[in-house]
Amino acid sequence: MQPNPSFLEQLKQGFMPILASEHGKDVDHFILLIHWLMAALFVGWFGYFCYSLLRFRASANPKADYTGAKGKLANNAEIAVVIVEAILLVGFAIPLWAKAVEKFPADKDATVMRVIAEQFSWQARYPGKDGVFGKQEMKLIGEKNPLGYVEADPAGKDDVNSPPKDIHVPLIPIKVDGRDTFKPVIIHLTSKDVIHSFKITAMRMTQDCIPGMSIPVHFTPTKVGKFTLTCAQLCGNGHASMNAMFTVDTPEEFEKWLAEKTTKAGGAPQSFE
Amino acid sequence: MSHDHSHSHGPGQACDHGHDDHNSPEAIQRTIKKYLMVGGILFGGTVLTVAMYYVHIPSVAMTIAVALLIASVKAAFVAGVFMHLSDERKMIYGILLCTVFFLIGLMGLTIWAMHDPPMQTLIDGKPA
Amino acid sequence: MEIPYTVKPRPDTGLYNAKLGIWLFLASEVMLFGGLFSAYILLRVGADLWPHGMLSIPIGTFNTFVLIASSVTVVMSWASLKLGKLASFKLYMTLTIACAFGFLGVKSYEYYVKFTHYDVWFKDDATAQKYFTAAYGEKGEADVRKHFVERFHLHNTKATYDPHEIQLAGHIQGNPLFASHKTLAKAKTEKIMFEPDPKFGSHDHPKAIEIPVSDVKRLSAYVPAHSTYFAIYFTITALHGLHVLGGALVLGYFLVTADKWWKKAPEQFANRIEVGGLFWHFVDLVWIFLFPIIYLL
Amino acid sequence: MQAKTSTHTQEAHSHEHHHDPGFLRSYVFSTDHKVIGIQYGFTALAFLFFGFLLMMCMRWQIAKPGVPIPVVGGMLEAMLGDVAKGGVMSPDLYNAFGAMHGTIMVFLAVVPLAFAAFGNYVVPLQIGAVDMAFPRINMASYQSFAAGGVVMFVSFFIPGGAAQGGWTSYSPLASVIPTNGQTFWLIGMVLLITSSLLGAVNFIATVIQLRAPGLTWMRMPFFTWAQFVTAFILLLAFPPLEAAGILQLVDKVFGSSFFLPSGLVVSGKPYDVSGGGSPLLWQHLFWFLGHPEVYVLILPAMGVISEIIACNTRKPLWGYKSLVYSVLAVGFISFIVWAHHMYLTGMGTKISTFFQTTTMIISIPSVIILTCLFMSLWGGSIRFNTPMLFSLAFLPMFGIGGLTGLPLGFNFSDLHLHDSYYVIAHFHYVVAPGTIFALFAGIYFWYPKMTGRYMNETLGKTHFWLSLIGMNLVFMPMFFQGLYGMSRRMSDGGATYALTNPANEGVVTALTSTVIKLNVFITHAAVLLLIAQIPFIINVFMSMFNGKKVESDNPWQATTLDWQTPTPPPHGNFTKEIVVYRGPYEYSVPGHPADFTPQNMPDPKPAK
Ligand code: HEA
Ligand code: HEA
Ligand code: CUA
Ligand SMILES: [Cu+2]
Repeated sequence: MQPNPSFLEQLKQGFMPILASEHGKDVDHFILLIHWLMAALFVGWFGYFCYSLLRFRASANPKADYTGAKGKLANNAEIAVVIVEAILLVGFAIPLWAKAVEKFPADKDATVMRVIAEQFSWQARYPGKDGVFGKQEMKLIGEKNPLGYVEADPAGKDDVNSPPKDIHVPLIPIKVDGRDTFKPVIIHLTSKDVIHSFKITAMRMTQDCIPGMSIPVHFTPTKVGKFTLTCAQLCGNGHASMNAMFTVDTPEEFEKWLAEKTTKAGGAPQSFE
Repeated sequence: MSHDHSHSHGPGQACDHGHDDHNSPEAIQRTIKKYLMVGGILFGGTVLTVAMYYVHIPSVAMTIAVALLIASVKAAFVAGVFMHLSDERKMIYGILLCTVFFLIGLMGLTIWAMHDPPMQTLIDGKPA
Repeated sequence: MEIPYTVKPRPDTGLYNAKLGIWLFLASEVMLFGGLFSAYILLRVGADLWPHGMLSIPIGTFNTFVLIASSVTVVMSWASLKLGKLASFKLYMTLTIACAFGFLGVKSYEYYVKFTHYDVWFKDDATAQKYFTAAYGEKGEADVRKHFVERFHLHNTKATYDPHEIQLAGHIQGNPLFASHKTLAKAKTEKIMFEPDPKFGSHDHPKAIEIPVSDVKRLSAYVPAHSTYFAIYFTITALHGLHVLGGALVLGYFLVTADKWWKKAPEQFANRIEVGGLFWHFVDLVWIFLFPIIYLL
Repeated sequence: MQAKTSTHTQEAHSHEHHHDPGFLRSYVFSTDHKVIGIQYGFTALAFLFFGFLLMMCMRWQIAKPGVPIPVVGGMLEAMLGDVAKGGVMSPDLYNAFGAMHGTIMVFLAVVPLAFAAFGNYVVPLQIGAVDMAFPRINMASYQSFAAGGVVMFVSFFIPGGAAQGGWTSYSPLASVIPTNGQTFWLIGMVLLITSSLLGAVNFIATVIQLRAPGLTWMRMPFFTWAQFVTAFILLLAFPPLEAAGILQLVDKVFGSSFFLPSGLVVSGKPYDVSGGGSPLLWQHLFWFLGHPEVYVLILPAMGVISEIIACNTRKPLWGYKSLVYSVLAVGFISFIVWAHHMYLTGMGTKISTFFQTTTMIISIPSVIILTCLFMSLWGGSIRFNTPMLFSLAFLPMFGIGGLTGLPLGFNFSDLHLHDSYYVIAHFHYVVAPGTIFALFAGIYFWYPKMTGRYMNETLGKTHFWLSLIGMNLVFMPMFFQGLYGMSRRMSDGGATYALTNPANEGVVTALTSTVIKLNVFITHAAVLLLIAQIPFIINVFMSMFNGKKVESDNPWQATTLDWQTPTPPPHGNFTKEIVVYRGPYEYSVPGHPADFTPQNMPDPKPAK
C-alpha cells in the first residue's frame, strides 16, 4: 500500500502532487511566486483592515473625519500591484507558456504518440518502428477498429494501439547541450465524441481533447512511476471514472510492454477490448 | 459607457436645444426629397450587387470586399438618413460606438483565436 | 406623478425616453445578429465544403426591393404625420405593412421549395455511380459531378471533394415535406421514387428513378439538418422573419389605432411612429447584409 | 405635459388618480418599480435557497459516494424516479443538479436579486424618479423571468431530468445527451436573457433620462453607477449568448450541426448528423457573455456595500471618482478577456498573451475599487450593525476570491489549476461570501425602507457570524484540494482517483486520504452554513410583523435620495419636489449641523 502523506507533509510540498516533469518545476515555481504576491497583499491589507476597524470603531472615534485618509499609501500599493503583475506576465507567464506549449521538439528527438479520448476511456496509439502513423479516417471507426485506421495504409502496419486506459511512455535519458535530461514526449490529442480533458497532475499538464481537432502537447517526464491520467472536462455521466493509468517505464520495460502488445496483435493495428 | 457631463445644469435650469427647426414643415418637405433619393440609391445598390454576381469578378477576396462594401454603403444610408443618425445626439453615438467596438472584438478575437496555432484540424486523421 | 420626457426630449440629452430605449434595444440587436454573423463567418471559414448557388437570386432580389420599398414608405408615413397629413400617413403605413407581408409570403414560398427538395447520399461510391448514370446517362454524370464541385465552392476556388460524399439532388414523388432517412426508416418505407433535378444548364427533368431505401446512407430535405449552410440560412432568416412579423404587427397596431391616438396625443403618436420606424429600418438593415452574404457570396 | 425639468415631482401626485387598483393589479401585474423589485427579490431568494438545497444533495454525494441521502433521498426517488434509485444520487442526477445549481445561482438567483430586485427598488429612488422609464416593459421583464424560472424548474421533472451539461453547456456534450433537459434549459435561457435585456434597456434609459434636476453624473450614488454599468454589460454581452442558445436549440431540435464537427463517433457509432460545425464556437459565444456575467454578479454587490460603508463610517467614500472610473473601466474591459476560460482548448502564444494581458489589466480597476473601499474606513466612525458587518466581511472575502483569480489568469499556472477545485474555490469566494454577503447586507439595510421595520439585530448577528465561519470552512479547503489536483464535477468526489480505491495501488499521484477527508469536512461545514440561514429566514418573515418600527423615514441617517422619501415609499415615490444640491456621500461635513447632509437639502446654515 502506498504511504499516505500526512496533512503536514503535504503542506510542506505546497499541497501539490508529486512532480514528474521538467516544465512542472517552472509551473510550481510560478504558482509559488504568485501566491507570495497574494499573501503579501492579503496580509498587508488585512492587517490594515483589522487595525482600522479597531481604531475607528464608533465608540473609540465618535466623530468621523470628513477627509479621511491622506497620503500616497494606497496609490503606491496600487502601482506596486501593477508592476508585479506586469513582471509576472512578461517575465514568466508568456515566455514559459511559449516554451511549454509552442516550442515543440523535433519528432525524431521525441517519443511521439496519439491519445484518443472517448466516453469514458483513453487509448493511445504508437507509430511503431517506422515512426509514421497510418492513415486514419473518423468514419471508419467501428467496433473492430476503434480508432478508425485505414487497413490498407502500409504506414499503419506496424502501429500499435494500447489497451484502453493503459498508457505507457519510456523514460529515456538523453543529453541536450551537455545537460542530462530525458527524451520529451509529444502527444497528439483528440476525441471521438465530446470534449474531454487530458490531465496528468504529476506532469502539470492539462489539455482539452476536442473532437474534430488534433491538438499536440509535449512534456518531458523525469521520473518512472504510475501516474493518474484524469479527465478534467465534464463529459457525461461517466466523467468521474474516466481514468487511465499513465505509466512512465524504464526503456527496457517499455520495450517489453510494447513488444507484448505487438506480438499479441500479430503486427497489425489491434485493440484490446 | 457614455457619460457627458452636464455639470452646468444647476437645479431647475432647463435649456431647450431648439429641437424644433428640424421638425418644421419646410424642413420635413426637404427631407422627404432626401428620403426618396436614398430609396433610389438603395435600389441602385441592390441592382449593382446582383449585377456583380453575374459579372464574375476573378478574385474571391475582391468579390467579398465589393459585396460588403456596397452593403455597407447601403447600410450607412439607411442608418444615416432613414434612421436620422446623421444628426442624432452624442449619447446615441456613444452607445453605438461601444456596441460596434465590442462587436468587432467578438468577431475579430474569435476568428483570431481559431487561427492561432498549435491547434490543428484533423483532416483524414493527419494533423496538418 | 407622470414619468417625464415621454413626449418632449430631455434638454441635456436631447432625447425622449422611447427613442433612447429603442436605440439601446437596437444596440443589443446589433450584438445578437453580430453573434450570428460571427458564427456564420467562423463556420464558413472552417468548412471543408460550403454549398453555393442554392438560393434563387431573382426571388431574393425581388424581396430585397420589397423590403427597401417598405423602408421608404415607413419613413414617408412618419413625415406625413409630421406634416399633419393623417390620410397619407395611413396610406404609407398600409403600404409598409403590405410590403412586410409580401416579404413574408415570398419567404414562405422559398422555404416551402426547400422543404420539398432533397439530397440523397448513397451507401457507397459504386451505388452512387449507378444512380447518377441512371439519371443523367454515362456522359451526363461527369457533368453533374463537375457542377457539384462548383456548387460547393466560391467561384474559382480549387475544389477538393470526396467522391463518397457526392449526392443526388431532386424531388421525391408526391412532394412530401421534411422526409429524411430517419423518417423513412421509422415508416418502414422500402423504396422511394426520386425525380432528379435537371442537369446544369438544362430544363429537362430526367425520368424518375426508383431507389431502394437500403441503398441510401442519408437523405435530407434542404432543412437545417442538411448542412451547416442550410442551418445558418434558416436560423438567421427565420429570426429576421420573426423581426419582420413583430414589426409588422406593431406597425399594424399603430395603423388601426391611428385615429384615436391622433386625437389624443398627436406628438406622442408621431414619436411612436418614429420609434417603430427605427426598428423597421433596422430590420431592413440586417437584410441588406444578409442578402449578399447568404444569396450571393 | 410640459417638458419642465422638474415634472416628476408633482406635489399633488395625489390620491385622486389613485383609485384602489385591486390585488392583482397591485401585487401580481403591477407596474410599480418597487413592487416589481420585491417580486424579483422573493422569487430570487426562493431560487437561491433552492440552489443551495441542490448543492446540499451534491455535497452529500461528494462526501459519501453511493450512500443514500438521509431525509431527502426517499423524496428524490419518489419525485424523480430511477435517477435517484434507493435514495442514492446517480451520476446523471449529480450532473443535472450541478448544471442547475450553477444556472440557478447565476441566472435565477444572483442576477435577479442583485440587479433586478435591488436595482428596481433602489435605483429610481436614488435618482429621484417616480418610476422606471418604461413601467410596462419592466413588468414584462419580470414575467419573462418568471416564465424562464418555471421552465427551468419544470425541467427537473421531465423524463431524463434537467440539463446535464454543466452550466456552461459545452457542445457536443450538451447536444449529444439524448434527454430533453438541455432543450428546456435553452428555452429557459432564452426567456431569462430576454428578461435581462428588457431590464437593461429600462435601467439605462431610466438613469440617463429620469435623474432629478441637479443630479449630475458625478453626484450619482455609486450603487446607481454600478447598476448602470451592469445594465450595459447585460445589454451588450447577453445577445451573443442568446444567439448561441438559439443555435444550440436548432442543433438540438432540428438536428443541425452548428457545434458538431464532422466525424463524431458516439458510443461506438457514427453520429448521424451533417457535421461541419465547431465546438469551440459555442465556447467563444458562451464566454463572451460568461466573463462579463461575472462582473454582473459582482458590480451590484460592490454598489450595495459602498452605500452601506459610506453610511456606517459616517464619512464620504474615499476616491469616489476613482471608483466611478474603475467601474466604467471594468465594464468596458470585461468584454475582451473571455478566453481566459479557454486557455487549455489549444491556444497559441499570441492569442493567449492577448487574453492574459487583458485579464491582468482588468484586475487593476478591481484592485482600485477594493483599495478605495478599504481606505474609506480610515478616519470613520464605524457602526457595527448587521448590514455593516456583512459589508465589511465582503472586503477580505472578495479579496481572497479576486486574488486567487490571478493564478488562474496566467495561463502557465492555469495549466495545473484549470478545472480543479481551485477554480471552484476562487469563484465561490467572490460569489458566495462576496456577492451573497453583499446581498444579505443590502437586505438588512433597505428592509426598513421597504417595510418600515428593522430586522432583528440579534438574529442578524447570529446569521452573520455563523455564515462567515461556514463559508470559510466550506470554501477554503477547496483551494488545497484543487492544488492537489482534484477535478471539479466529480460525481463521486474523486473517489475513483483516490488511494482508497484499491485499483490505485502504487499510483503516485492518486488523491491522498487527506484530500478525500476534506470532502467530508466541507460537507459538514455546508450543513453548518445551511443551519446559519435559519435565523435569517425567521428574521425576514418575523420582522415584517413585529420588527422594531423605524423612528423616522431615514432610519440610518443616510444622505442619498432613496432615504428622503416616506417609509415605505408610496406609489410615485416622492411627496415633495426633489432637487439635488451636492454629491452623494456628504457625511460629517465640517460646519454642518448634523453628521449627514442629504443630497436634496439646500445649503444648511452652518452650525455655530
Ligand atoms: C463574481 C464573480 C467573479 C469575479 C469578480 C471574478 C474575478 C476574476 N476572475 Fe474569475 N471566475 C468566476 C467568477 C468571478 N471571477 C467564475 C464563476 C469562474 C468559473 C466559471 C466556470 O468555469 O464554471 C471563474 C473562473 C476564472 C478563470 C478560469 C479558470 C479556469 O477555468 O481555469 C480565470 C482565469 O483567468 C479567472 C480569473 C479572474 C480574475 C483575474 C479576476 C479578477 O477580476 C479579480 C480582481 C480582483 C483582485 C485582484 C482582488 C484585489 C484585492 C486586493 C488587492 C485587496 C486584497 C485584500 C485583502 C484580501 C484583505 N476566473
Ligand atoms: C452565484 C453563484 C453561486 C453561488 C452563490 C453558489 C453557492 C454555493 N455553491 Fe456553487 N457553483 C456555482 C455558482 C454558485 N454557487 C457554479 C456556476 C458552479 C459550477 C457548476 C458547474 O460545474 O457547471 C458551482 C459549483 C459548485 C460546486 C462544485 C460542484 C462540482 O464541481 O461537482 C460546489 C461544491 O461544493 C458548490 C458549492 C456551493 C455552496 C456550498 C454554496 C453556498 O455558498 C450556498 C450558500 C447559499 C446561501 C447562503 C443561500 C441562502 C439563502 C437563503 C437562506 C434564502 C432565504 C429565503 C427567503 C428569505 C425567502 N458549488
Ligand atoms: Cu471525459 Cu470527463
Ligand atoms: Cu472570467
